[in-house]
Amino acid sequence: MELIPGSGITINHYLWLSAILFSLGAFGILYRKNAIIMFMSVELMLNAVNIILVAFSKMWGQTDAQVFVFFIMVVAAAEVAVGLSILMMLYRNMHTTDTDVLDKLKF
Amino acid sequence: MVEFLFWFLSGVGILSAIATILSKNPVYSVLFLIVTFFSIAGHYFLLNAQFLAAVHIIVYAGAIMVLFLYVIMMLNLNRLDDDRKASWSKAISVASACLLMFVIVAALRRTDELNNVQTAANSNDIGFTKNLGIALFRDCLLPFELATVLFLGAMVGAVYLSKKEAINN
Amino acid sequence: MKELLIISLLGIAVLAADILKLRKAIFPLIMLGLLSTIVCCIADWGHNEIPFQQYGGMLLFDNLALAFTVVISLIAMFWFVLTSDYFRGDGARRTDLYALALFSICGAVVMVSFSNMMMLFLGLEILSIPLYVLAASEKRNILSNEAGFKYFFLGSLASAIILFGIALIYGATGSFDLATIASKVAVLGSSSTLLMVGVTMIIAGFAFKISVAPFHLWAPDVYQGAPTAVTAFMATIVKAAAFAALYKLFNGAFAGLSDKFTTSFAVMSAVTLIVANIIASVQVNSKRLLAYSSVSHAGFMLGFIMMSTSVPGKYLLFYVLAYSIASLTAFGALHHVSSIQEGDESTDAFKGLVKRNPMMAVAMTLALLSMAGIPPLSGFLAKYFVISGVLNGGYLWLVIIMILSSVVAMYYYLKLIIAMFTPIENAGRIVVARSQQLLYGLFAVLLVALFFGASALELISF
Amino acid sequence: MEKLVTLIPLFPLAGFLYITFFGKGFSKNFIGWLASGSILLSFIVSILVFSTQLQGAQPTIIKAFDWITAGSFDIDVSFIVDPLSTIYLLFITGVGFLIHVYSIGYMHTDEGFNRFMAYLNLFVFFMLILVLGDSYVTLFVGWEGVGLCSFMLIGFWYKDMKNNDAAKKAFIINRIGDLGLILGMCLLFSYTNTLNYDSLFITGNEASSLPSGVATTVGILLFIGAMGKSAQIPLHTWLPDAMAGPTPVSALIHAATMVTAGIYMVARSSELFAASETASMVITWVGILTSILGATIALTQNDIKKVLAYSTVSQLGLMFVALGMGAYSTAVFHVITHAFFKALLFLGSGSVIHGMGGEQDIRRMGGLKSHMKITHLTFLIGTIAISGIFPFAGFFSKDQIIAVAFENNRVMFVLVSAVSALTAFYMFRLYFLTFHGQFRGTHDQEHHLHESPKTMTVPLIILAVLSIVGGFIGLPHAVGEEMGMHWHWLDHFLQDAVVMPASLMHVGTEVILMVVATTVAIGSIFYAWKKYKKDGELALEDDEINNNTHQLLADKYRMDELYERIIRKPVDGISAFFGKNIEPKVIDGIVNGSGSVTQRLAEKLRQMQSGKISFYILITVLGLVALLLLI
Amino acid sequence: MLTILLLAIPFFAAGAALLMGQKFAKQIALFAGLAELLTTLIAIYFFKQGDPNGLLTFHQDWIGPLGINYSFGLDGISLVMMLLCSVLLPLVVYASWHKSYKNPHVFYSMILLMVGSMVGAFTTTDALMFYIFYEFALIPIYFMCLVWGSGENKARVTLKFFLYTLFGSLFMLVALLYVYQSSGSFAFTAMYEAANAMSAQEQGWLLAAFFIAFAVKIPVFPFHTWQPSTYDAAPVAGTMLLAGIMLKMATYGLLKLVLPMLPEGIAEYGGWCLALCAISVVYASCMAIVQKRFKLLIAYSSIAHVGLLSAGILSGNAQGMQGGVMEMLSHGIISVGLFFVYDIIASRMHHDEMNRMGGIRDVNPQFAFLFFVIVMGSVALPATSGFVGEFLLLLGLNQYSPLLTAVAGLTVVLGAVYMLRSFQQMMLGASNHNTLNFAPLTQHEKIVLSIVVGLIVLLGVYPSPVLELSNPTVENLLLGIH
Repeated sequence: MELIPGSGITINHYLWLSAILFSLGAFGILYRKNAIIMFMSVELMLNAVNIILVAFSKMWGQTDAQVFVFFIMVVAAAEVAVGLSILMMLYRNMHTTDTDVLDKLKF
Repeated sequence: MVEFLFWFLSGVGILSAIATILSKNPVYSVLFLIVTFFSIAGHYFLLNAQFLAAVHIIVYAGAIMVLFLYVIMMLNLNRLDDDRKASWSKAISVASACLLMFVIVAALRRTDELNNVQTAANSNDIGFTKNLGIALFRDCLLPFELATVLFLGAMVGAVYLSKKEAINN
Repeated sequence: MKELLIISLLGIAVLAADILKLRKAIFPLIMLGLLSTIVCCIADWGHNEIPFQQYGGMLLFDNLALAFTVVISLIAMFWFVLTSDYFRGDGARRTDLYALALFSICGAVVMVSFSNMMMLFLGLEILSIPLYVLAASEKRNILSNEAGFKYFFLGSLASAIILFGIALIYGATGSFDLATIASKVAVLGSSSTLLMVGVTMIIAGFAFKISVAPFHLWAPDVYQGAPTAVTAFMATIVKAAAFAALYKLFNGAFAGLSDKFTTSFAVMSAVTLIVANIIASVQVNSKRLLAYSSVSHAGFMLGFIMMSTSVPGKYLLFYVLAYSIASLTAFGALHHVSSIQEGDESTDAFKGLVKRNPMMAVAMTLALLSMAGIPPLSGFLAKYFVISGVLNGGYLWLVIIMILSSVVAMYYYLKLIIAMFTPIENAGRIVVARSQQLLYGLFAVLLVALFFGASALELISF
Repeated sequence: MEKLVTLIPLFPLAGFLYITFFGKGFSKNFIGWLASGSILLSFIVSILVFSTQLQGAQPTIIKAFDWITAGSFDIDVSFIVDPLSTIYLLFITGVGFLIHVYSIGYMHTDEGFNRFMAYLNLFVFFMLILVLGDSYVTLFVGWEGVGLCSFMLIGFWYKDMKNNDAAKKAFIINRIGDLGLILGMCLLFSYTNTLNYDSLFITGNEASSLPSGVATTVGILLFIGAMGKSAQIPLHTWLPDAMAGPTPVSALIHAATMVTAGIYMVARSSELFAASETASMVITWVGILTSILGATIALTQNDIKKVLAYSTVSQLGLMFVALGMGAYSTAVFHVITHAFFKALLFLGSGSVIHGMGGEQDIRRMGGLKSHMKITHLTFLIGTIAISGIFPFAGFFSKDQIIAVAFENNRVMFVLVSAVSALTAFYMFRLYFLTFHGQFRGTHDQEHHLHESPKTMTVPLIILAVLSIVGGFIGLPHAVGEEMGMHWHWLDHFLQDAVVMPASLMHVGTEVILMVVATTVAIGSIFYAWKKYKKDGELALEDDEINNNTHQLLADKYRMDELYERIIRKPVDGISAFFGKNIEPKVIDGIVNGSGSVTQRLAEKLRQMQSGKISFYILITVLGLVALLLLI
Repeated sequence: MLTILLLAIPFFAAGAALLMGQKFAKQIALFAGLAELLTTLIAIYFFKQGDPNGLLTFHQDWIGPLGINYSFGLDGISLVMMLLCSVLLPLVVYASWHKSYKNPHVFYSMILLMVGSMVGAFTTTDALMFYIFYEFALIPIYFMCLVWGSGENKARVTLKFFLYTLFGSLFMLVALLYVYQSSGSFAFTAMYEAANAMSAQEQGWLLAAFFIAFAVKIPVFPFHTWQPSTYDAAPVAGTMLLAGIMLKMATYGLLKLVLPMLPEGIAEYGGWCLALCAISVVYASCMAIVQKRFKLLIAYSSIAHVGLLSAGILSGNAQGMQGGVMEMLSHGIISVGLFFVYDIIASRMHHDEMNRMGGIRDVNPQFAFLFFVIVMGSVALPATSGFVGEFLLLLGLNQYSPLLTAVAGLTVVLGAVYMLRSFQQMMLGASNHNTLNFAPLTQHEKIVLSIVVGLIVLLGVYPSPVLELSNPTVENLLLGIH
C-alpha cells in the first residue's frame, strides 16, 4: 500500500531509492581513488540509510527510527572529523590524497 | 503532486550524486553532494520528518560539507587528476557497483510482507519536534549520553592527530 | 550499567587529571577504575533483571555481558601494564592515548551489553573511532599513518553496511529492540527477504570488524602498520567485543534465522582458515605473521557464531580469554623485543630470546603453543570446544580444514619458537619493567592454569 | 627316574656359565676337564633315563616351568622322555663327551681355549634342549641355539674376516630355513591350536586329523627348516664353508649332531609326514639329489675337511631319502652310525691336520701311515665303515636304506646304490692320498710330523670301536637270526615314537641286497686302490684341470656364484634402490613436497594482499554481493 | 590413588628438578625413576590381589557436560606399560649419567615431563585424556631435540617431526570426537560401545583416521620418513625415550582403542593397515641393510620391528595382542640397549660409520659380549625377550593372513643380515688404528648394559609373569571384540 496517502509511492520506491544511492556510494569509493571524494561517497551511503530509515519510521509510525537518524548524523560528523584529521596528517606526510600511494603495507 | 515531487527529488538526488562522484574538481563534488543532501531533505519533508529535514540540512550541508570544503581549500586540491587509474579497473568498479545495486534491488524487489503493514494513523505527526524530543530524552537518553562520549573521543582524537609533527622515517 | 558508567567516567577523569596536572595519578586511577569495574561485575553477577528500565532497556547486563566485561577489563589492565612504555613521550600525548584507549574500551563494554540496535551501532563507533586514531597514533611513522587511514576508511565503509542492515531489519520488524526483533524473526523466519538481506549486511559488516575472509584484507596491513601496542589492543579487546556482539545477535535476535546462515559462516570460516594460515606460513615479519594468525583465529571463533544456538556463550568466552592472553603475550614480547633493536620486527628479532629474557621466551613459547592448540594449554581446549561444536553441527569437512590449517599454523609458530631457541652471540639481555616481567610469568601460568581450570566453566551459566 | 632328565641339559649349561663368568685364571686342563666332565655327567644321567625306556616305560613329559601363555597358546619348558629323545641323548652326550676330551688336546695351544670349551658346552646344552623339548617351540629354542653356537664356533677365529663371513653365511642360511619352520609352526597352530607333541602325536592325535593339503604345506614348511639345518639342496652351501671352524666343531656340530637335527625333527613329526604323500616325495627327491650332489663334489675336493663335509651332505641326503620313504627309524639308525664314523673321520682328519701343522690339502700329504699309526688305523676303520663294508656300522644302516629304497621305488634304489658306490670311492681316494704314497708336504712339515697326544687318540679309538659295533643295534633279520641276536632292535625300540613302515621284507631279498651293496662298495674301493695306490695317481692341481665336468665339480656346481647372482645381488640392489631413490625422492619427497607446494601457493595468495585500498574495497563489495547471493 | 601417585611422581620430580637447579637434577630424575618403579611394583601387587580397596582406579569430573574426566585405571596391559616406563626411566637417566648437558635441570625435567605424559597416556581410561597426554609428550621431546640435539639441520628435522606427528594425531582427535557424538562420554568403555554400534563403513573411516594417527608415530611405512632423521638429531637420551617408550603410546593406542572400538572396521578394511605394516617390515629392513651409520641402522631396524608389532596387534587375537604387549616391553629394552651401545661407540670413536671400525671385540671382549647378547635379542633369538614377542606376533598374524606372515616373517632373515653385518663390521675382524685404543667400559656403562642384557635374557627365559599380568586384560578385550 502507499506510504504517502494520495500518491502511488509505496515503501518499495524508497527502498529502491536508498538502494540506488547506497550502490552509488559504493560506486564512488570504487571508482575514485581520491580520499576526499571517497569520504563523500561514504556520506552518501549513510544518507541512503537515513532515507530508508525515515521511510520506515513513517511506515511503522514510530519515532525511534528518526531518533536513530539523529545518531547516525552525529556519528557521521564524528567520523568526518577524525577522518579528515587523519587525511590531513597523511597529506602532511605524503603530500597527496591519492589512496593508491598507500601500499607500503602489503603481502 | 507528491508523486511528481518524489520522482523529481529522486532524479535530482541521484543525478547530483553521480555528478559528485564523476566531477574532477572536488569543490564541484562538494557542491553536487550538497544538492543531493537538499533533495534528500526534500524526501524527509515528503515523509513528514520536517524537523529531521532541518537538522539534516544544518548538520550535513552546514557542518560536514563545510568541513570538507575547508579541508579542500586548506590542501588546495583543485582538479584532482586521478585518471592514472587504468580503464579496466574503472570498468571493474562500474561493473561491481552495478552488480551490488542489482543484487540489492533484486533482493528488495518483492517485499510483500510490508504491503500489509498498515501505515500508522499517527504517522503524519511523528516527525514533530515534540514527539522526537520525548523519544530522544526519555527512551533514548542513554544513547544520547553515550553520543557525548563518542564526541569526546572523536574530539580528543582529532586534536591529537592535528598537532603538528614533522615526519622523519 | 555501573560498569559502563565507571569506564566512561574513567576516560573523562583521565582527561581531567591531565588538566589538573595529576599525571602521576593517571595510571593508578585507571587500574583502580578497571579493578572496580570487575568488582561491580562480580557483584552484579546472577541477578539478571534489566537494570535502568527507564532507559528503555537499551542495555542488558546479563551474565554474558558481565563475563565479557570482566574479561575485557582484565585484558585491558594487562594491556595497560604490558604496553605502558607506549604511552610515554610528552605528557599530553600520554593522556590523550590513555583517554582514547579508555573510550574505546567503553565502546567495547557497550558492544557486549547492548540490547538495542542503536546501542550496538553507537558502541561499535565508540569502539572504532578512537581506535582509528590509536592506529595512526605514531604520527611520524608513515606506516602507522597508512594503517590508520586504511582502518578508518574500510571501517567506516563497514559501519555503513551494518547500518543499512540495521535499517532493513527495522523495516522488516519495526523495532530496534533485540527482544522484539527476536519475536518478530521467530514469526517471519526466512520468508522476509528484507530481513534476510538486512542480516546478511550485518554479517558482512561484522565480518569486517572481526576480520573474516573475504573482509579480512585490512587486518594484516593495519596490524602491521599500527603501533604494536595498539595491534595487541585490536587483536584482543576489539575482537572480544565484536565476537561477543555477533554472538549476542545470533544467539538472541536472529536465533530463528541462524541455521539459514550456518553454511555462509562455514564457508567464510573455511576460506579464512585456509587463506590466513597459508599466507602466514611465508611471512618473515613476525608482526604480520601474528596478524595473519589472529585472522585465522577469527576463522576458528566463527565456529561459535555458526553454532551460536547450540554452543553456550561461555565457551566463546573461554576461547576469547585464552586467545587474548596468548596474543597479548606474543604481541607484548614482540613489542619489547622490537623496541630494543630499533623496531626490527622480523622473525630473526627473536633469535636467542631464551638467553636474553628466559621468562619472556617461556611465556611466548607457551603462548604460541597455546595458539596452535597443543595440550595441556588453554588453546587446546578452546579449539576443542569449537571443533566439537562444529562437528556436532555435522560440518565434518570444516573440521578437517580446521585441523589441517592448524598444522600449517603450527609450522609458522614453530618458526618463531625455533628462532627464540637459536643461540646467537653477543646477545644483550632484554630488560623490561619488573611488573611486566611478572606479567609474563603470570601469562605463562595462566595459559596452563586455564586448561586445568576449565572445569570452572561448570559454575557459570550463559 | 625320568625326573632326572631335567638335569641333563643343566650340567652343560652350568659348565658354560661357570667357564664364561669364572673361567679366568684356571688352567686349561682344569677348564677342559670341567667342560668334558659336565658332559660326562649328563651322559651318565642319560644312560639312567635311557634304561627306563629300555624297560619299556611309557613316554613321559617332565615339566620344568611355565614359559609362554597367550590365550589358547600355552607352552611350558618341559622335556619329553621317549625312545627317540633318549637314544639321541645317548649319542649326543656320548659323542659330545669324546669330542670335548679330544678338544682338550686339539685346542690346547689356542688362546681362546676357555671360550671354545664354553661354546661347546653351550652347544651341547642347546642340542639337548632341541631333542628334549616337548613341543616345536622348545625344539625351536634348541634349533636356533645350536645355530647360534655353530655361528660362534665357525667364526671362532674372528680376526680373519673369512671365517666371520662363513659364520654369517651359515647363520643366515639357517635363518631362511628357520623362517620356514616358524611359518610351519604358525600354520600348524592355526589348525590344531597346539604345538605340543603330546597333543599332536601322542595322547591327542591332532596331526593326523589335518586336512591333507594343510598337512602337505606344513610338512614342506617344516622340511624347509630341516633343509637349512641339515644342509639339503638348495640350502646346503653353508656346510662346506662351515669347515672354517676348528675341526672338533666340524666333528661335533657339522657331522655328528646338529646337522642331524633336521632328521630328528622330521622323525619326530613322522605322523604328520606320513599323512602327506607329497611332502614325503619332496623329501625323498631333495634327499637323493643332495646326496648325489654331495657325493659327486666330494670326488674332486682336495681339502680333507671339505671332502668329509660333502660326504656329510651326501649322507644326510641318504637319511632324508629314508625319511621320505617312511622309514623313520632307519634314518635315525643311520644318524647314529653316521655320528660314530663321521665324528671319527673328522677327528682323524683333525689329528692329521694337527700333525701337519694346520695343513689341510691332501695334495700336500701322503704316506702318513708310517708317522701316525693310531690315526691311520682309526681313519681306515672309519673309511671302511662309511663305505659300508660288512660288518662295520655303516654297512647295516646304509643297507637298511637301500632295502627300503628297493621296496618303495626301484629308481631310488639304483640312485642310492650309486651314491654308496661313489662314497666308497671318494673316501678311499681320500684315504690313499692321505696315508699312502710319498709325503708331498714341505720339509719342516715332514720333520714336524708326530702322532697326536692321548687326549686325542683315545677318543679316536673309542669311536673306532663304536664304528665297528655300532651297527648291531639294527641287525638285519637274516644276520640277526644267524648270530642269534635279536634283529631290528632299534626299530622295535622306536616303534612307539615314530611311524613304522608297513611290511618287513623277505629274508631272501635282504640277503641278495646285502651282497649287491657290498660288491658295489668293494668294486669302487678296488677302483680307488688301483687309481691312487697302484698307479700312484695324484689329485690334480687347480690349474691342471682340463675337462669341464671336473672343473664344474671342483667348483661345487658353482652354486655359491649362482646364489650370489640370483639372491644376494638383487637384495642389495633393491635395498640400494630404495635407499637412493624411493626413500628420499618418493616417500620423503611427498612429505617435503606438500610443504613446498603450500609455500608456492602462499606466494600466489599473498599477491592478493596487494596493499591497494581500492582493491580491498572491491573485494569487500564483491564479498558482500557473494554473501547476498548465498542466501 | 596409586595411579595418581604414579602420575604425580614424574611431574613433581620435573618441577623439583627445575627448581633444585643444576646440581641435583639427575639425582632427582634417577630417584623419581626408582620411586616410580617401586610404586609400579606395589600396584602390580595390588592388581594381583584383585585391587581390594580400589587403589588402582581414580575418577574425578573435569568438564562433565563435555564428557571429559580425569579418570585413570590400571589394568594388566597398562601395568606392563608402566613397567616399561618405570624400568626405562632410571635406565635412561643413569645411561646419560656422566654426560654433561647444558642446563641439566631443564634437560632432566624435560625427560621427566615426557615420561610423565607417557605414564598418563598408559594409565588413563578416558580417550580425550589419552589424546591430551599423547600430544603433550611431543613438547618436551621436541625441545630436547631442538636444544640439546645435534646435527646442523636439527631445527628443520625436528620441525618436520613435530608437524608430522601433530598432523597424524589430529586425525585421532577428529575420530574421537566423531565417536563422542554418539557415545556422549570419552570413557573407554562408552567409546567401545558407541563405536561398535556403528556400521562397518563408518568404522572403516574411523580406522583410517586412527591408523594415520598411530602409523605416523609408530612409524609405519610410508609415514616413517621423519623417524630416522629425528632419531639421529635427538640427544641419545631423547632417542632412547622416543624409541623405547614414546612410540609404544601409539601401539598401546592400537591395542586399547582401535581393536576394541572397530572390530568390524578392521575385519572389513584392516587388511590395508596390516599390509602396510608388513611392507614396512621388509622395506625398513632393506633400508637398514644399506645404512652406513650405526644409529640410522638401529633407527630403521626399529621401524621393521614395530611394523611387525603393529601388524600382530591389529590381527586382533590373543596371540597377537599378548605378543604385542611382550614385544612392546622387549623392543623398549632392546632399543634402549642398542642406542646405549651406539652412544658408547660414538662417544669413543666420535663417529658411527661402521666400515671405519672393526676388531673392537679384540680390544674389549666384555663390551662385545654384552653387545652381542643385545644383537641376539634384536634378531629375536629364542631365550631372548625378542623371540617371545615376535613369535607370538607371527602366530597371531598368521591367523589373520599366512601370506602377510610370510612377508613380515622375512624380518627373521633380514634382521639377521643387517644386525650381524653391523656387529661383525664393528666388533670382529682385526682391530685397526681407529679402534686400537678403544677405552674400556666405565663402571656405570657396565651396569646399564648388564641390566639391559639381564632383562633381555630374563624376559626371554621366563616371560610368564609379564604374560600372565596382561593375559586377563587381553581376554577381556577379546570378549568385547568377538
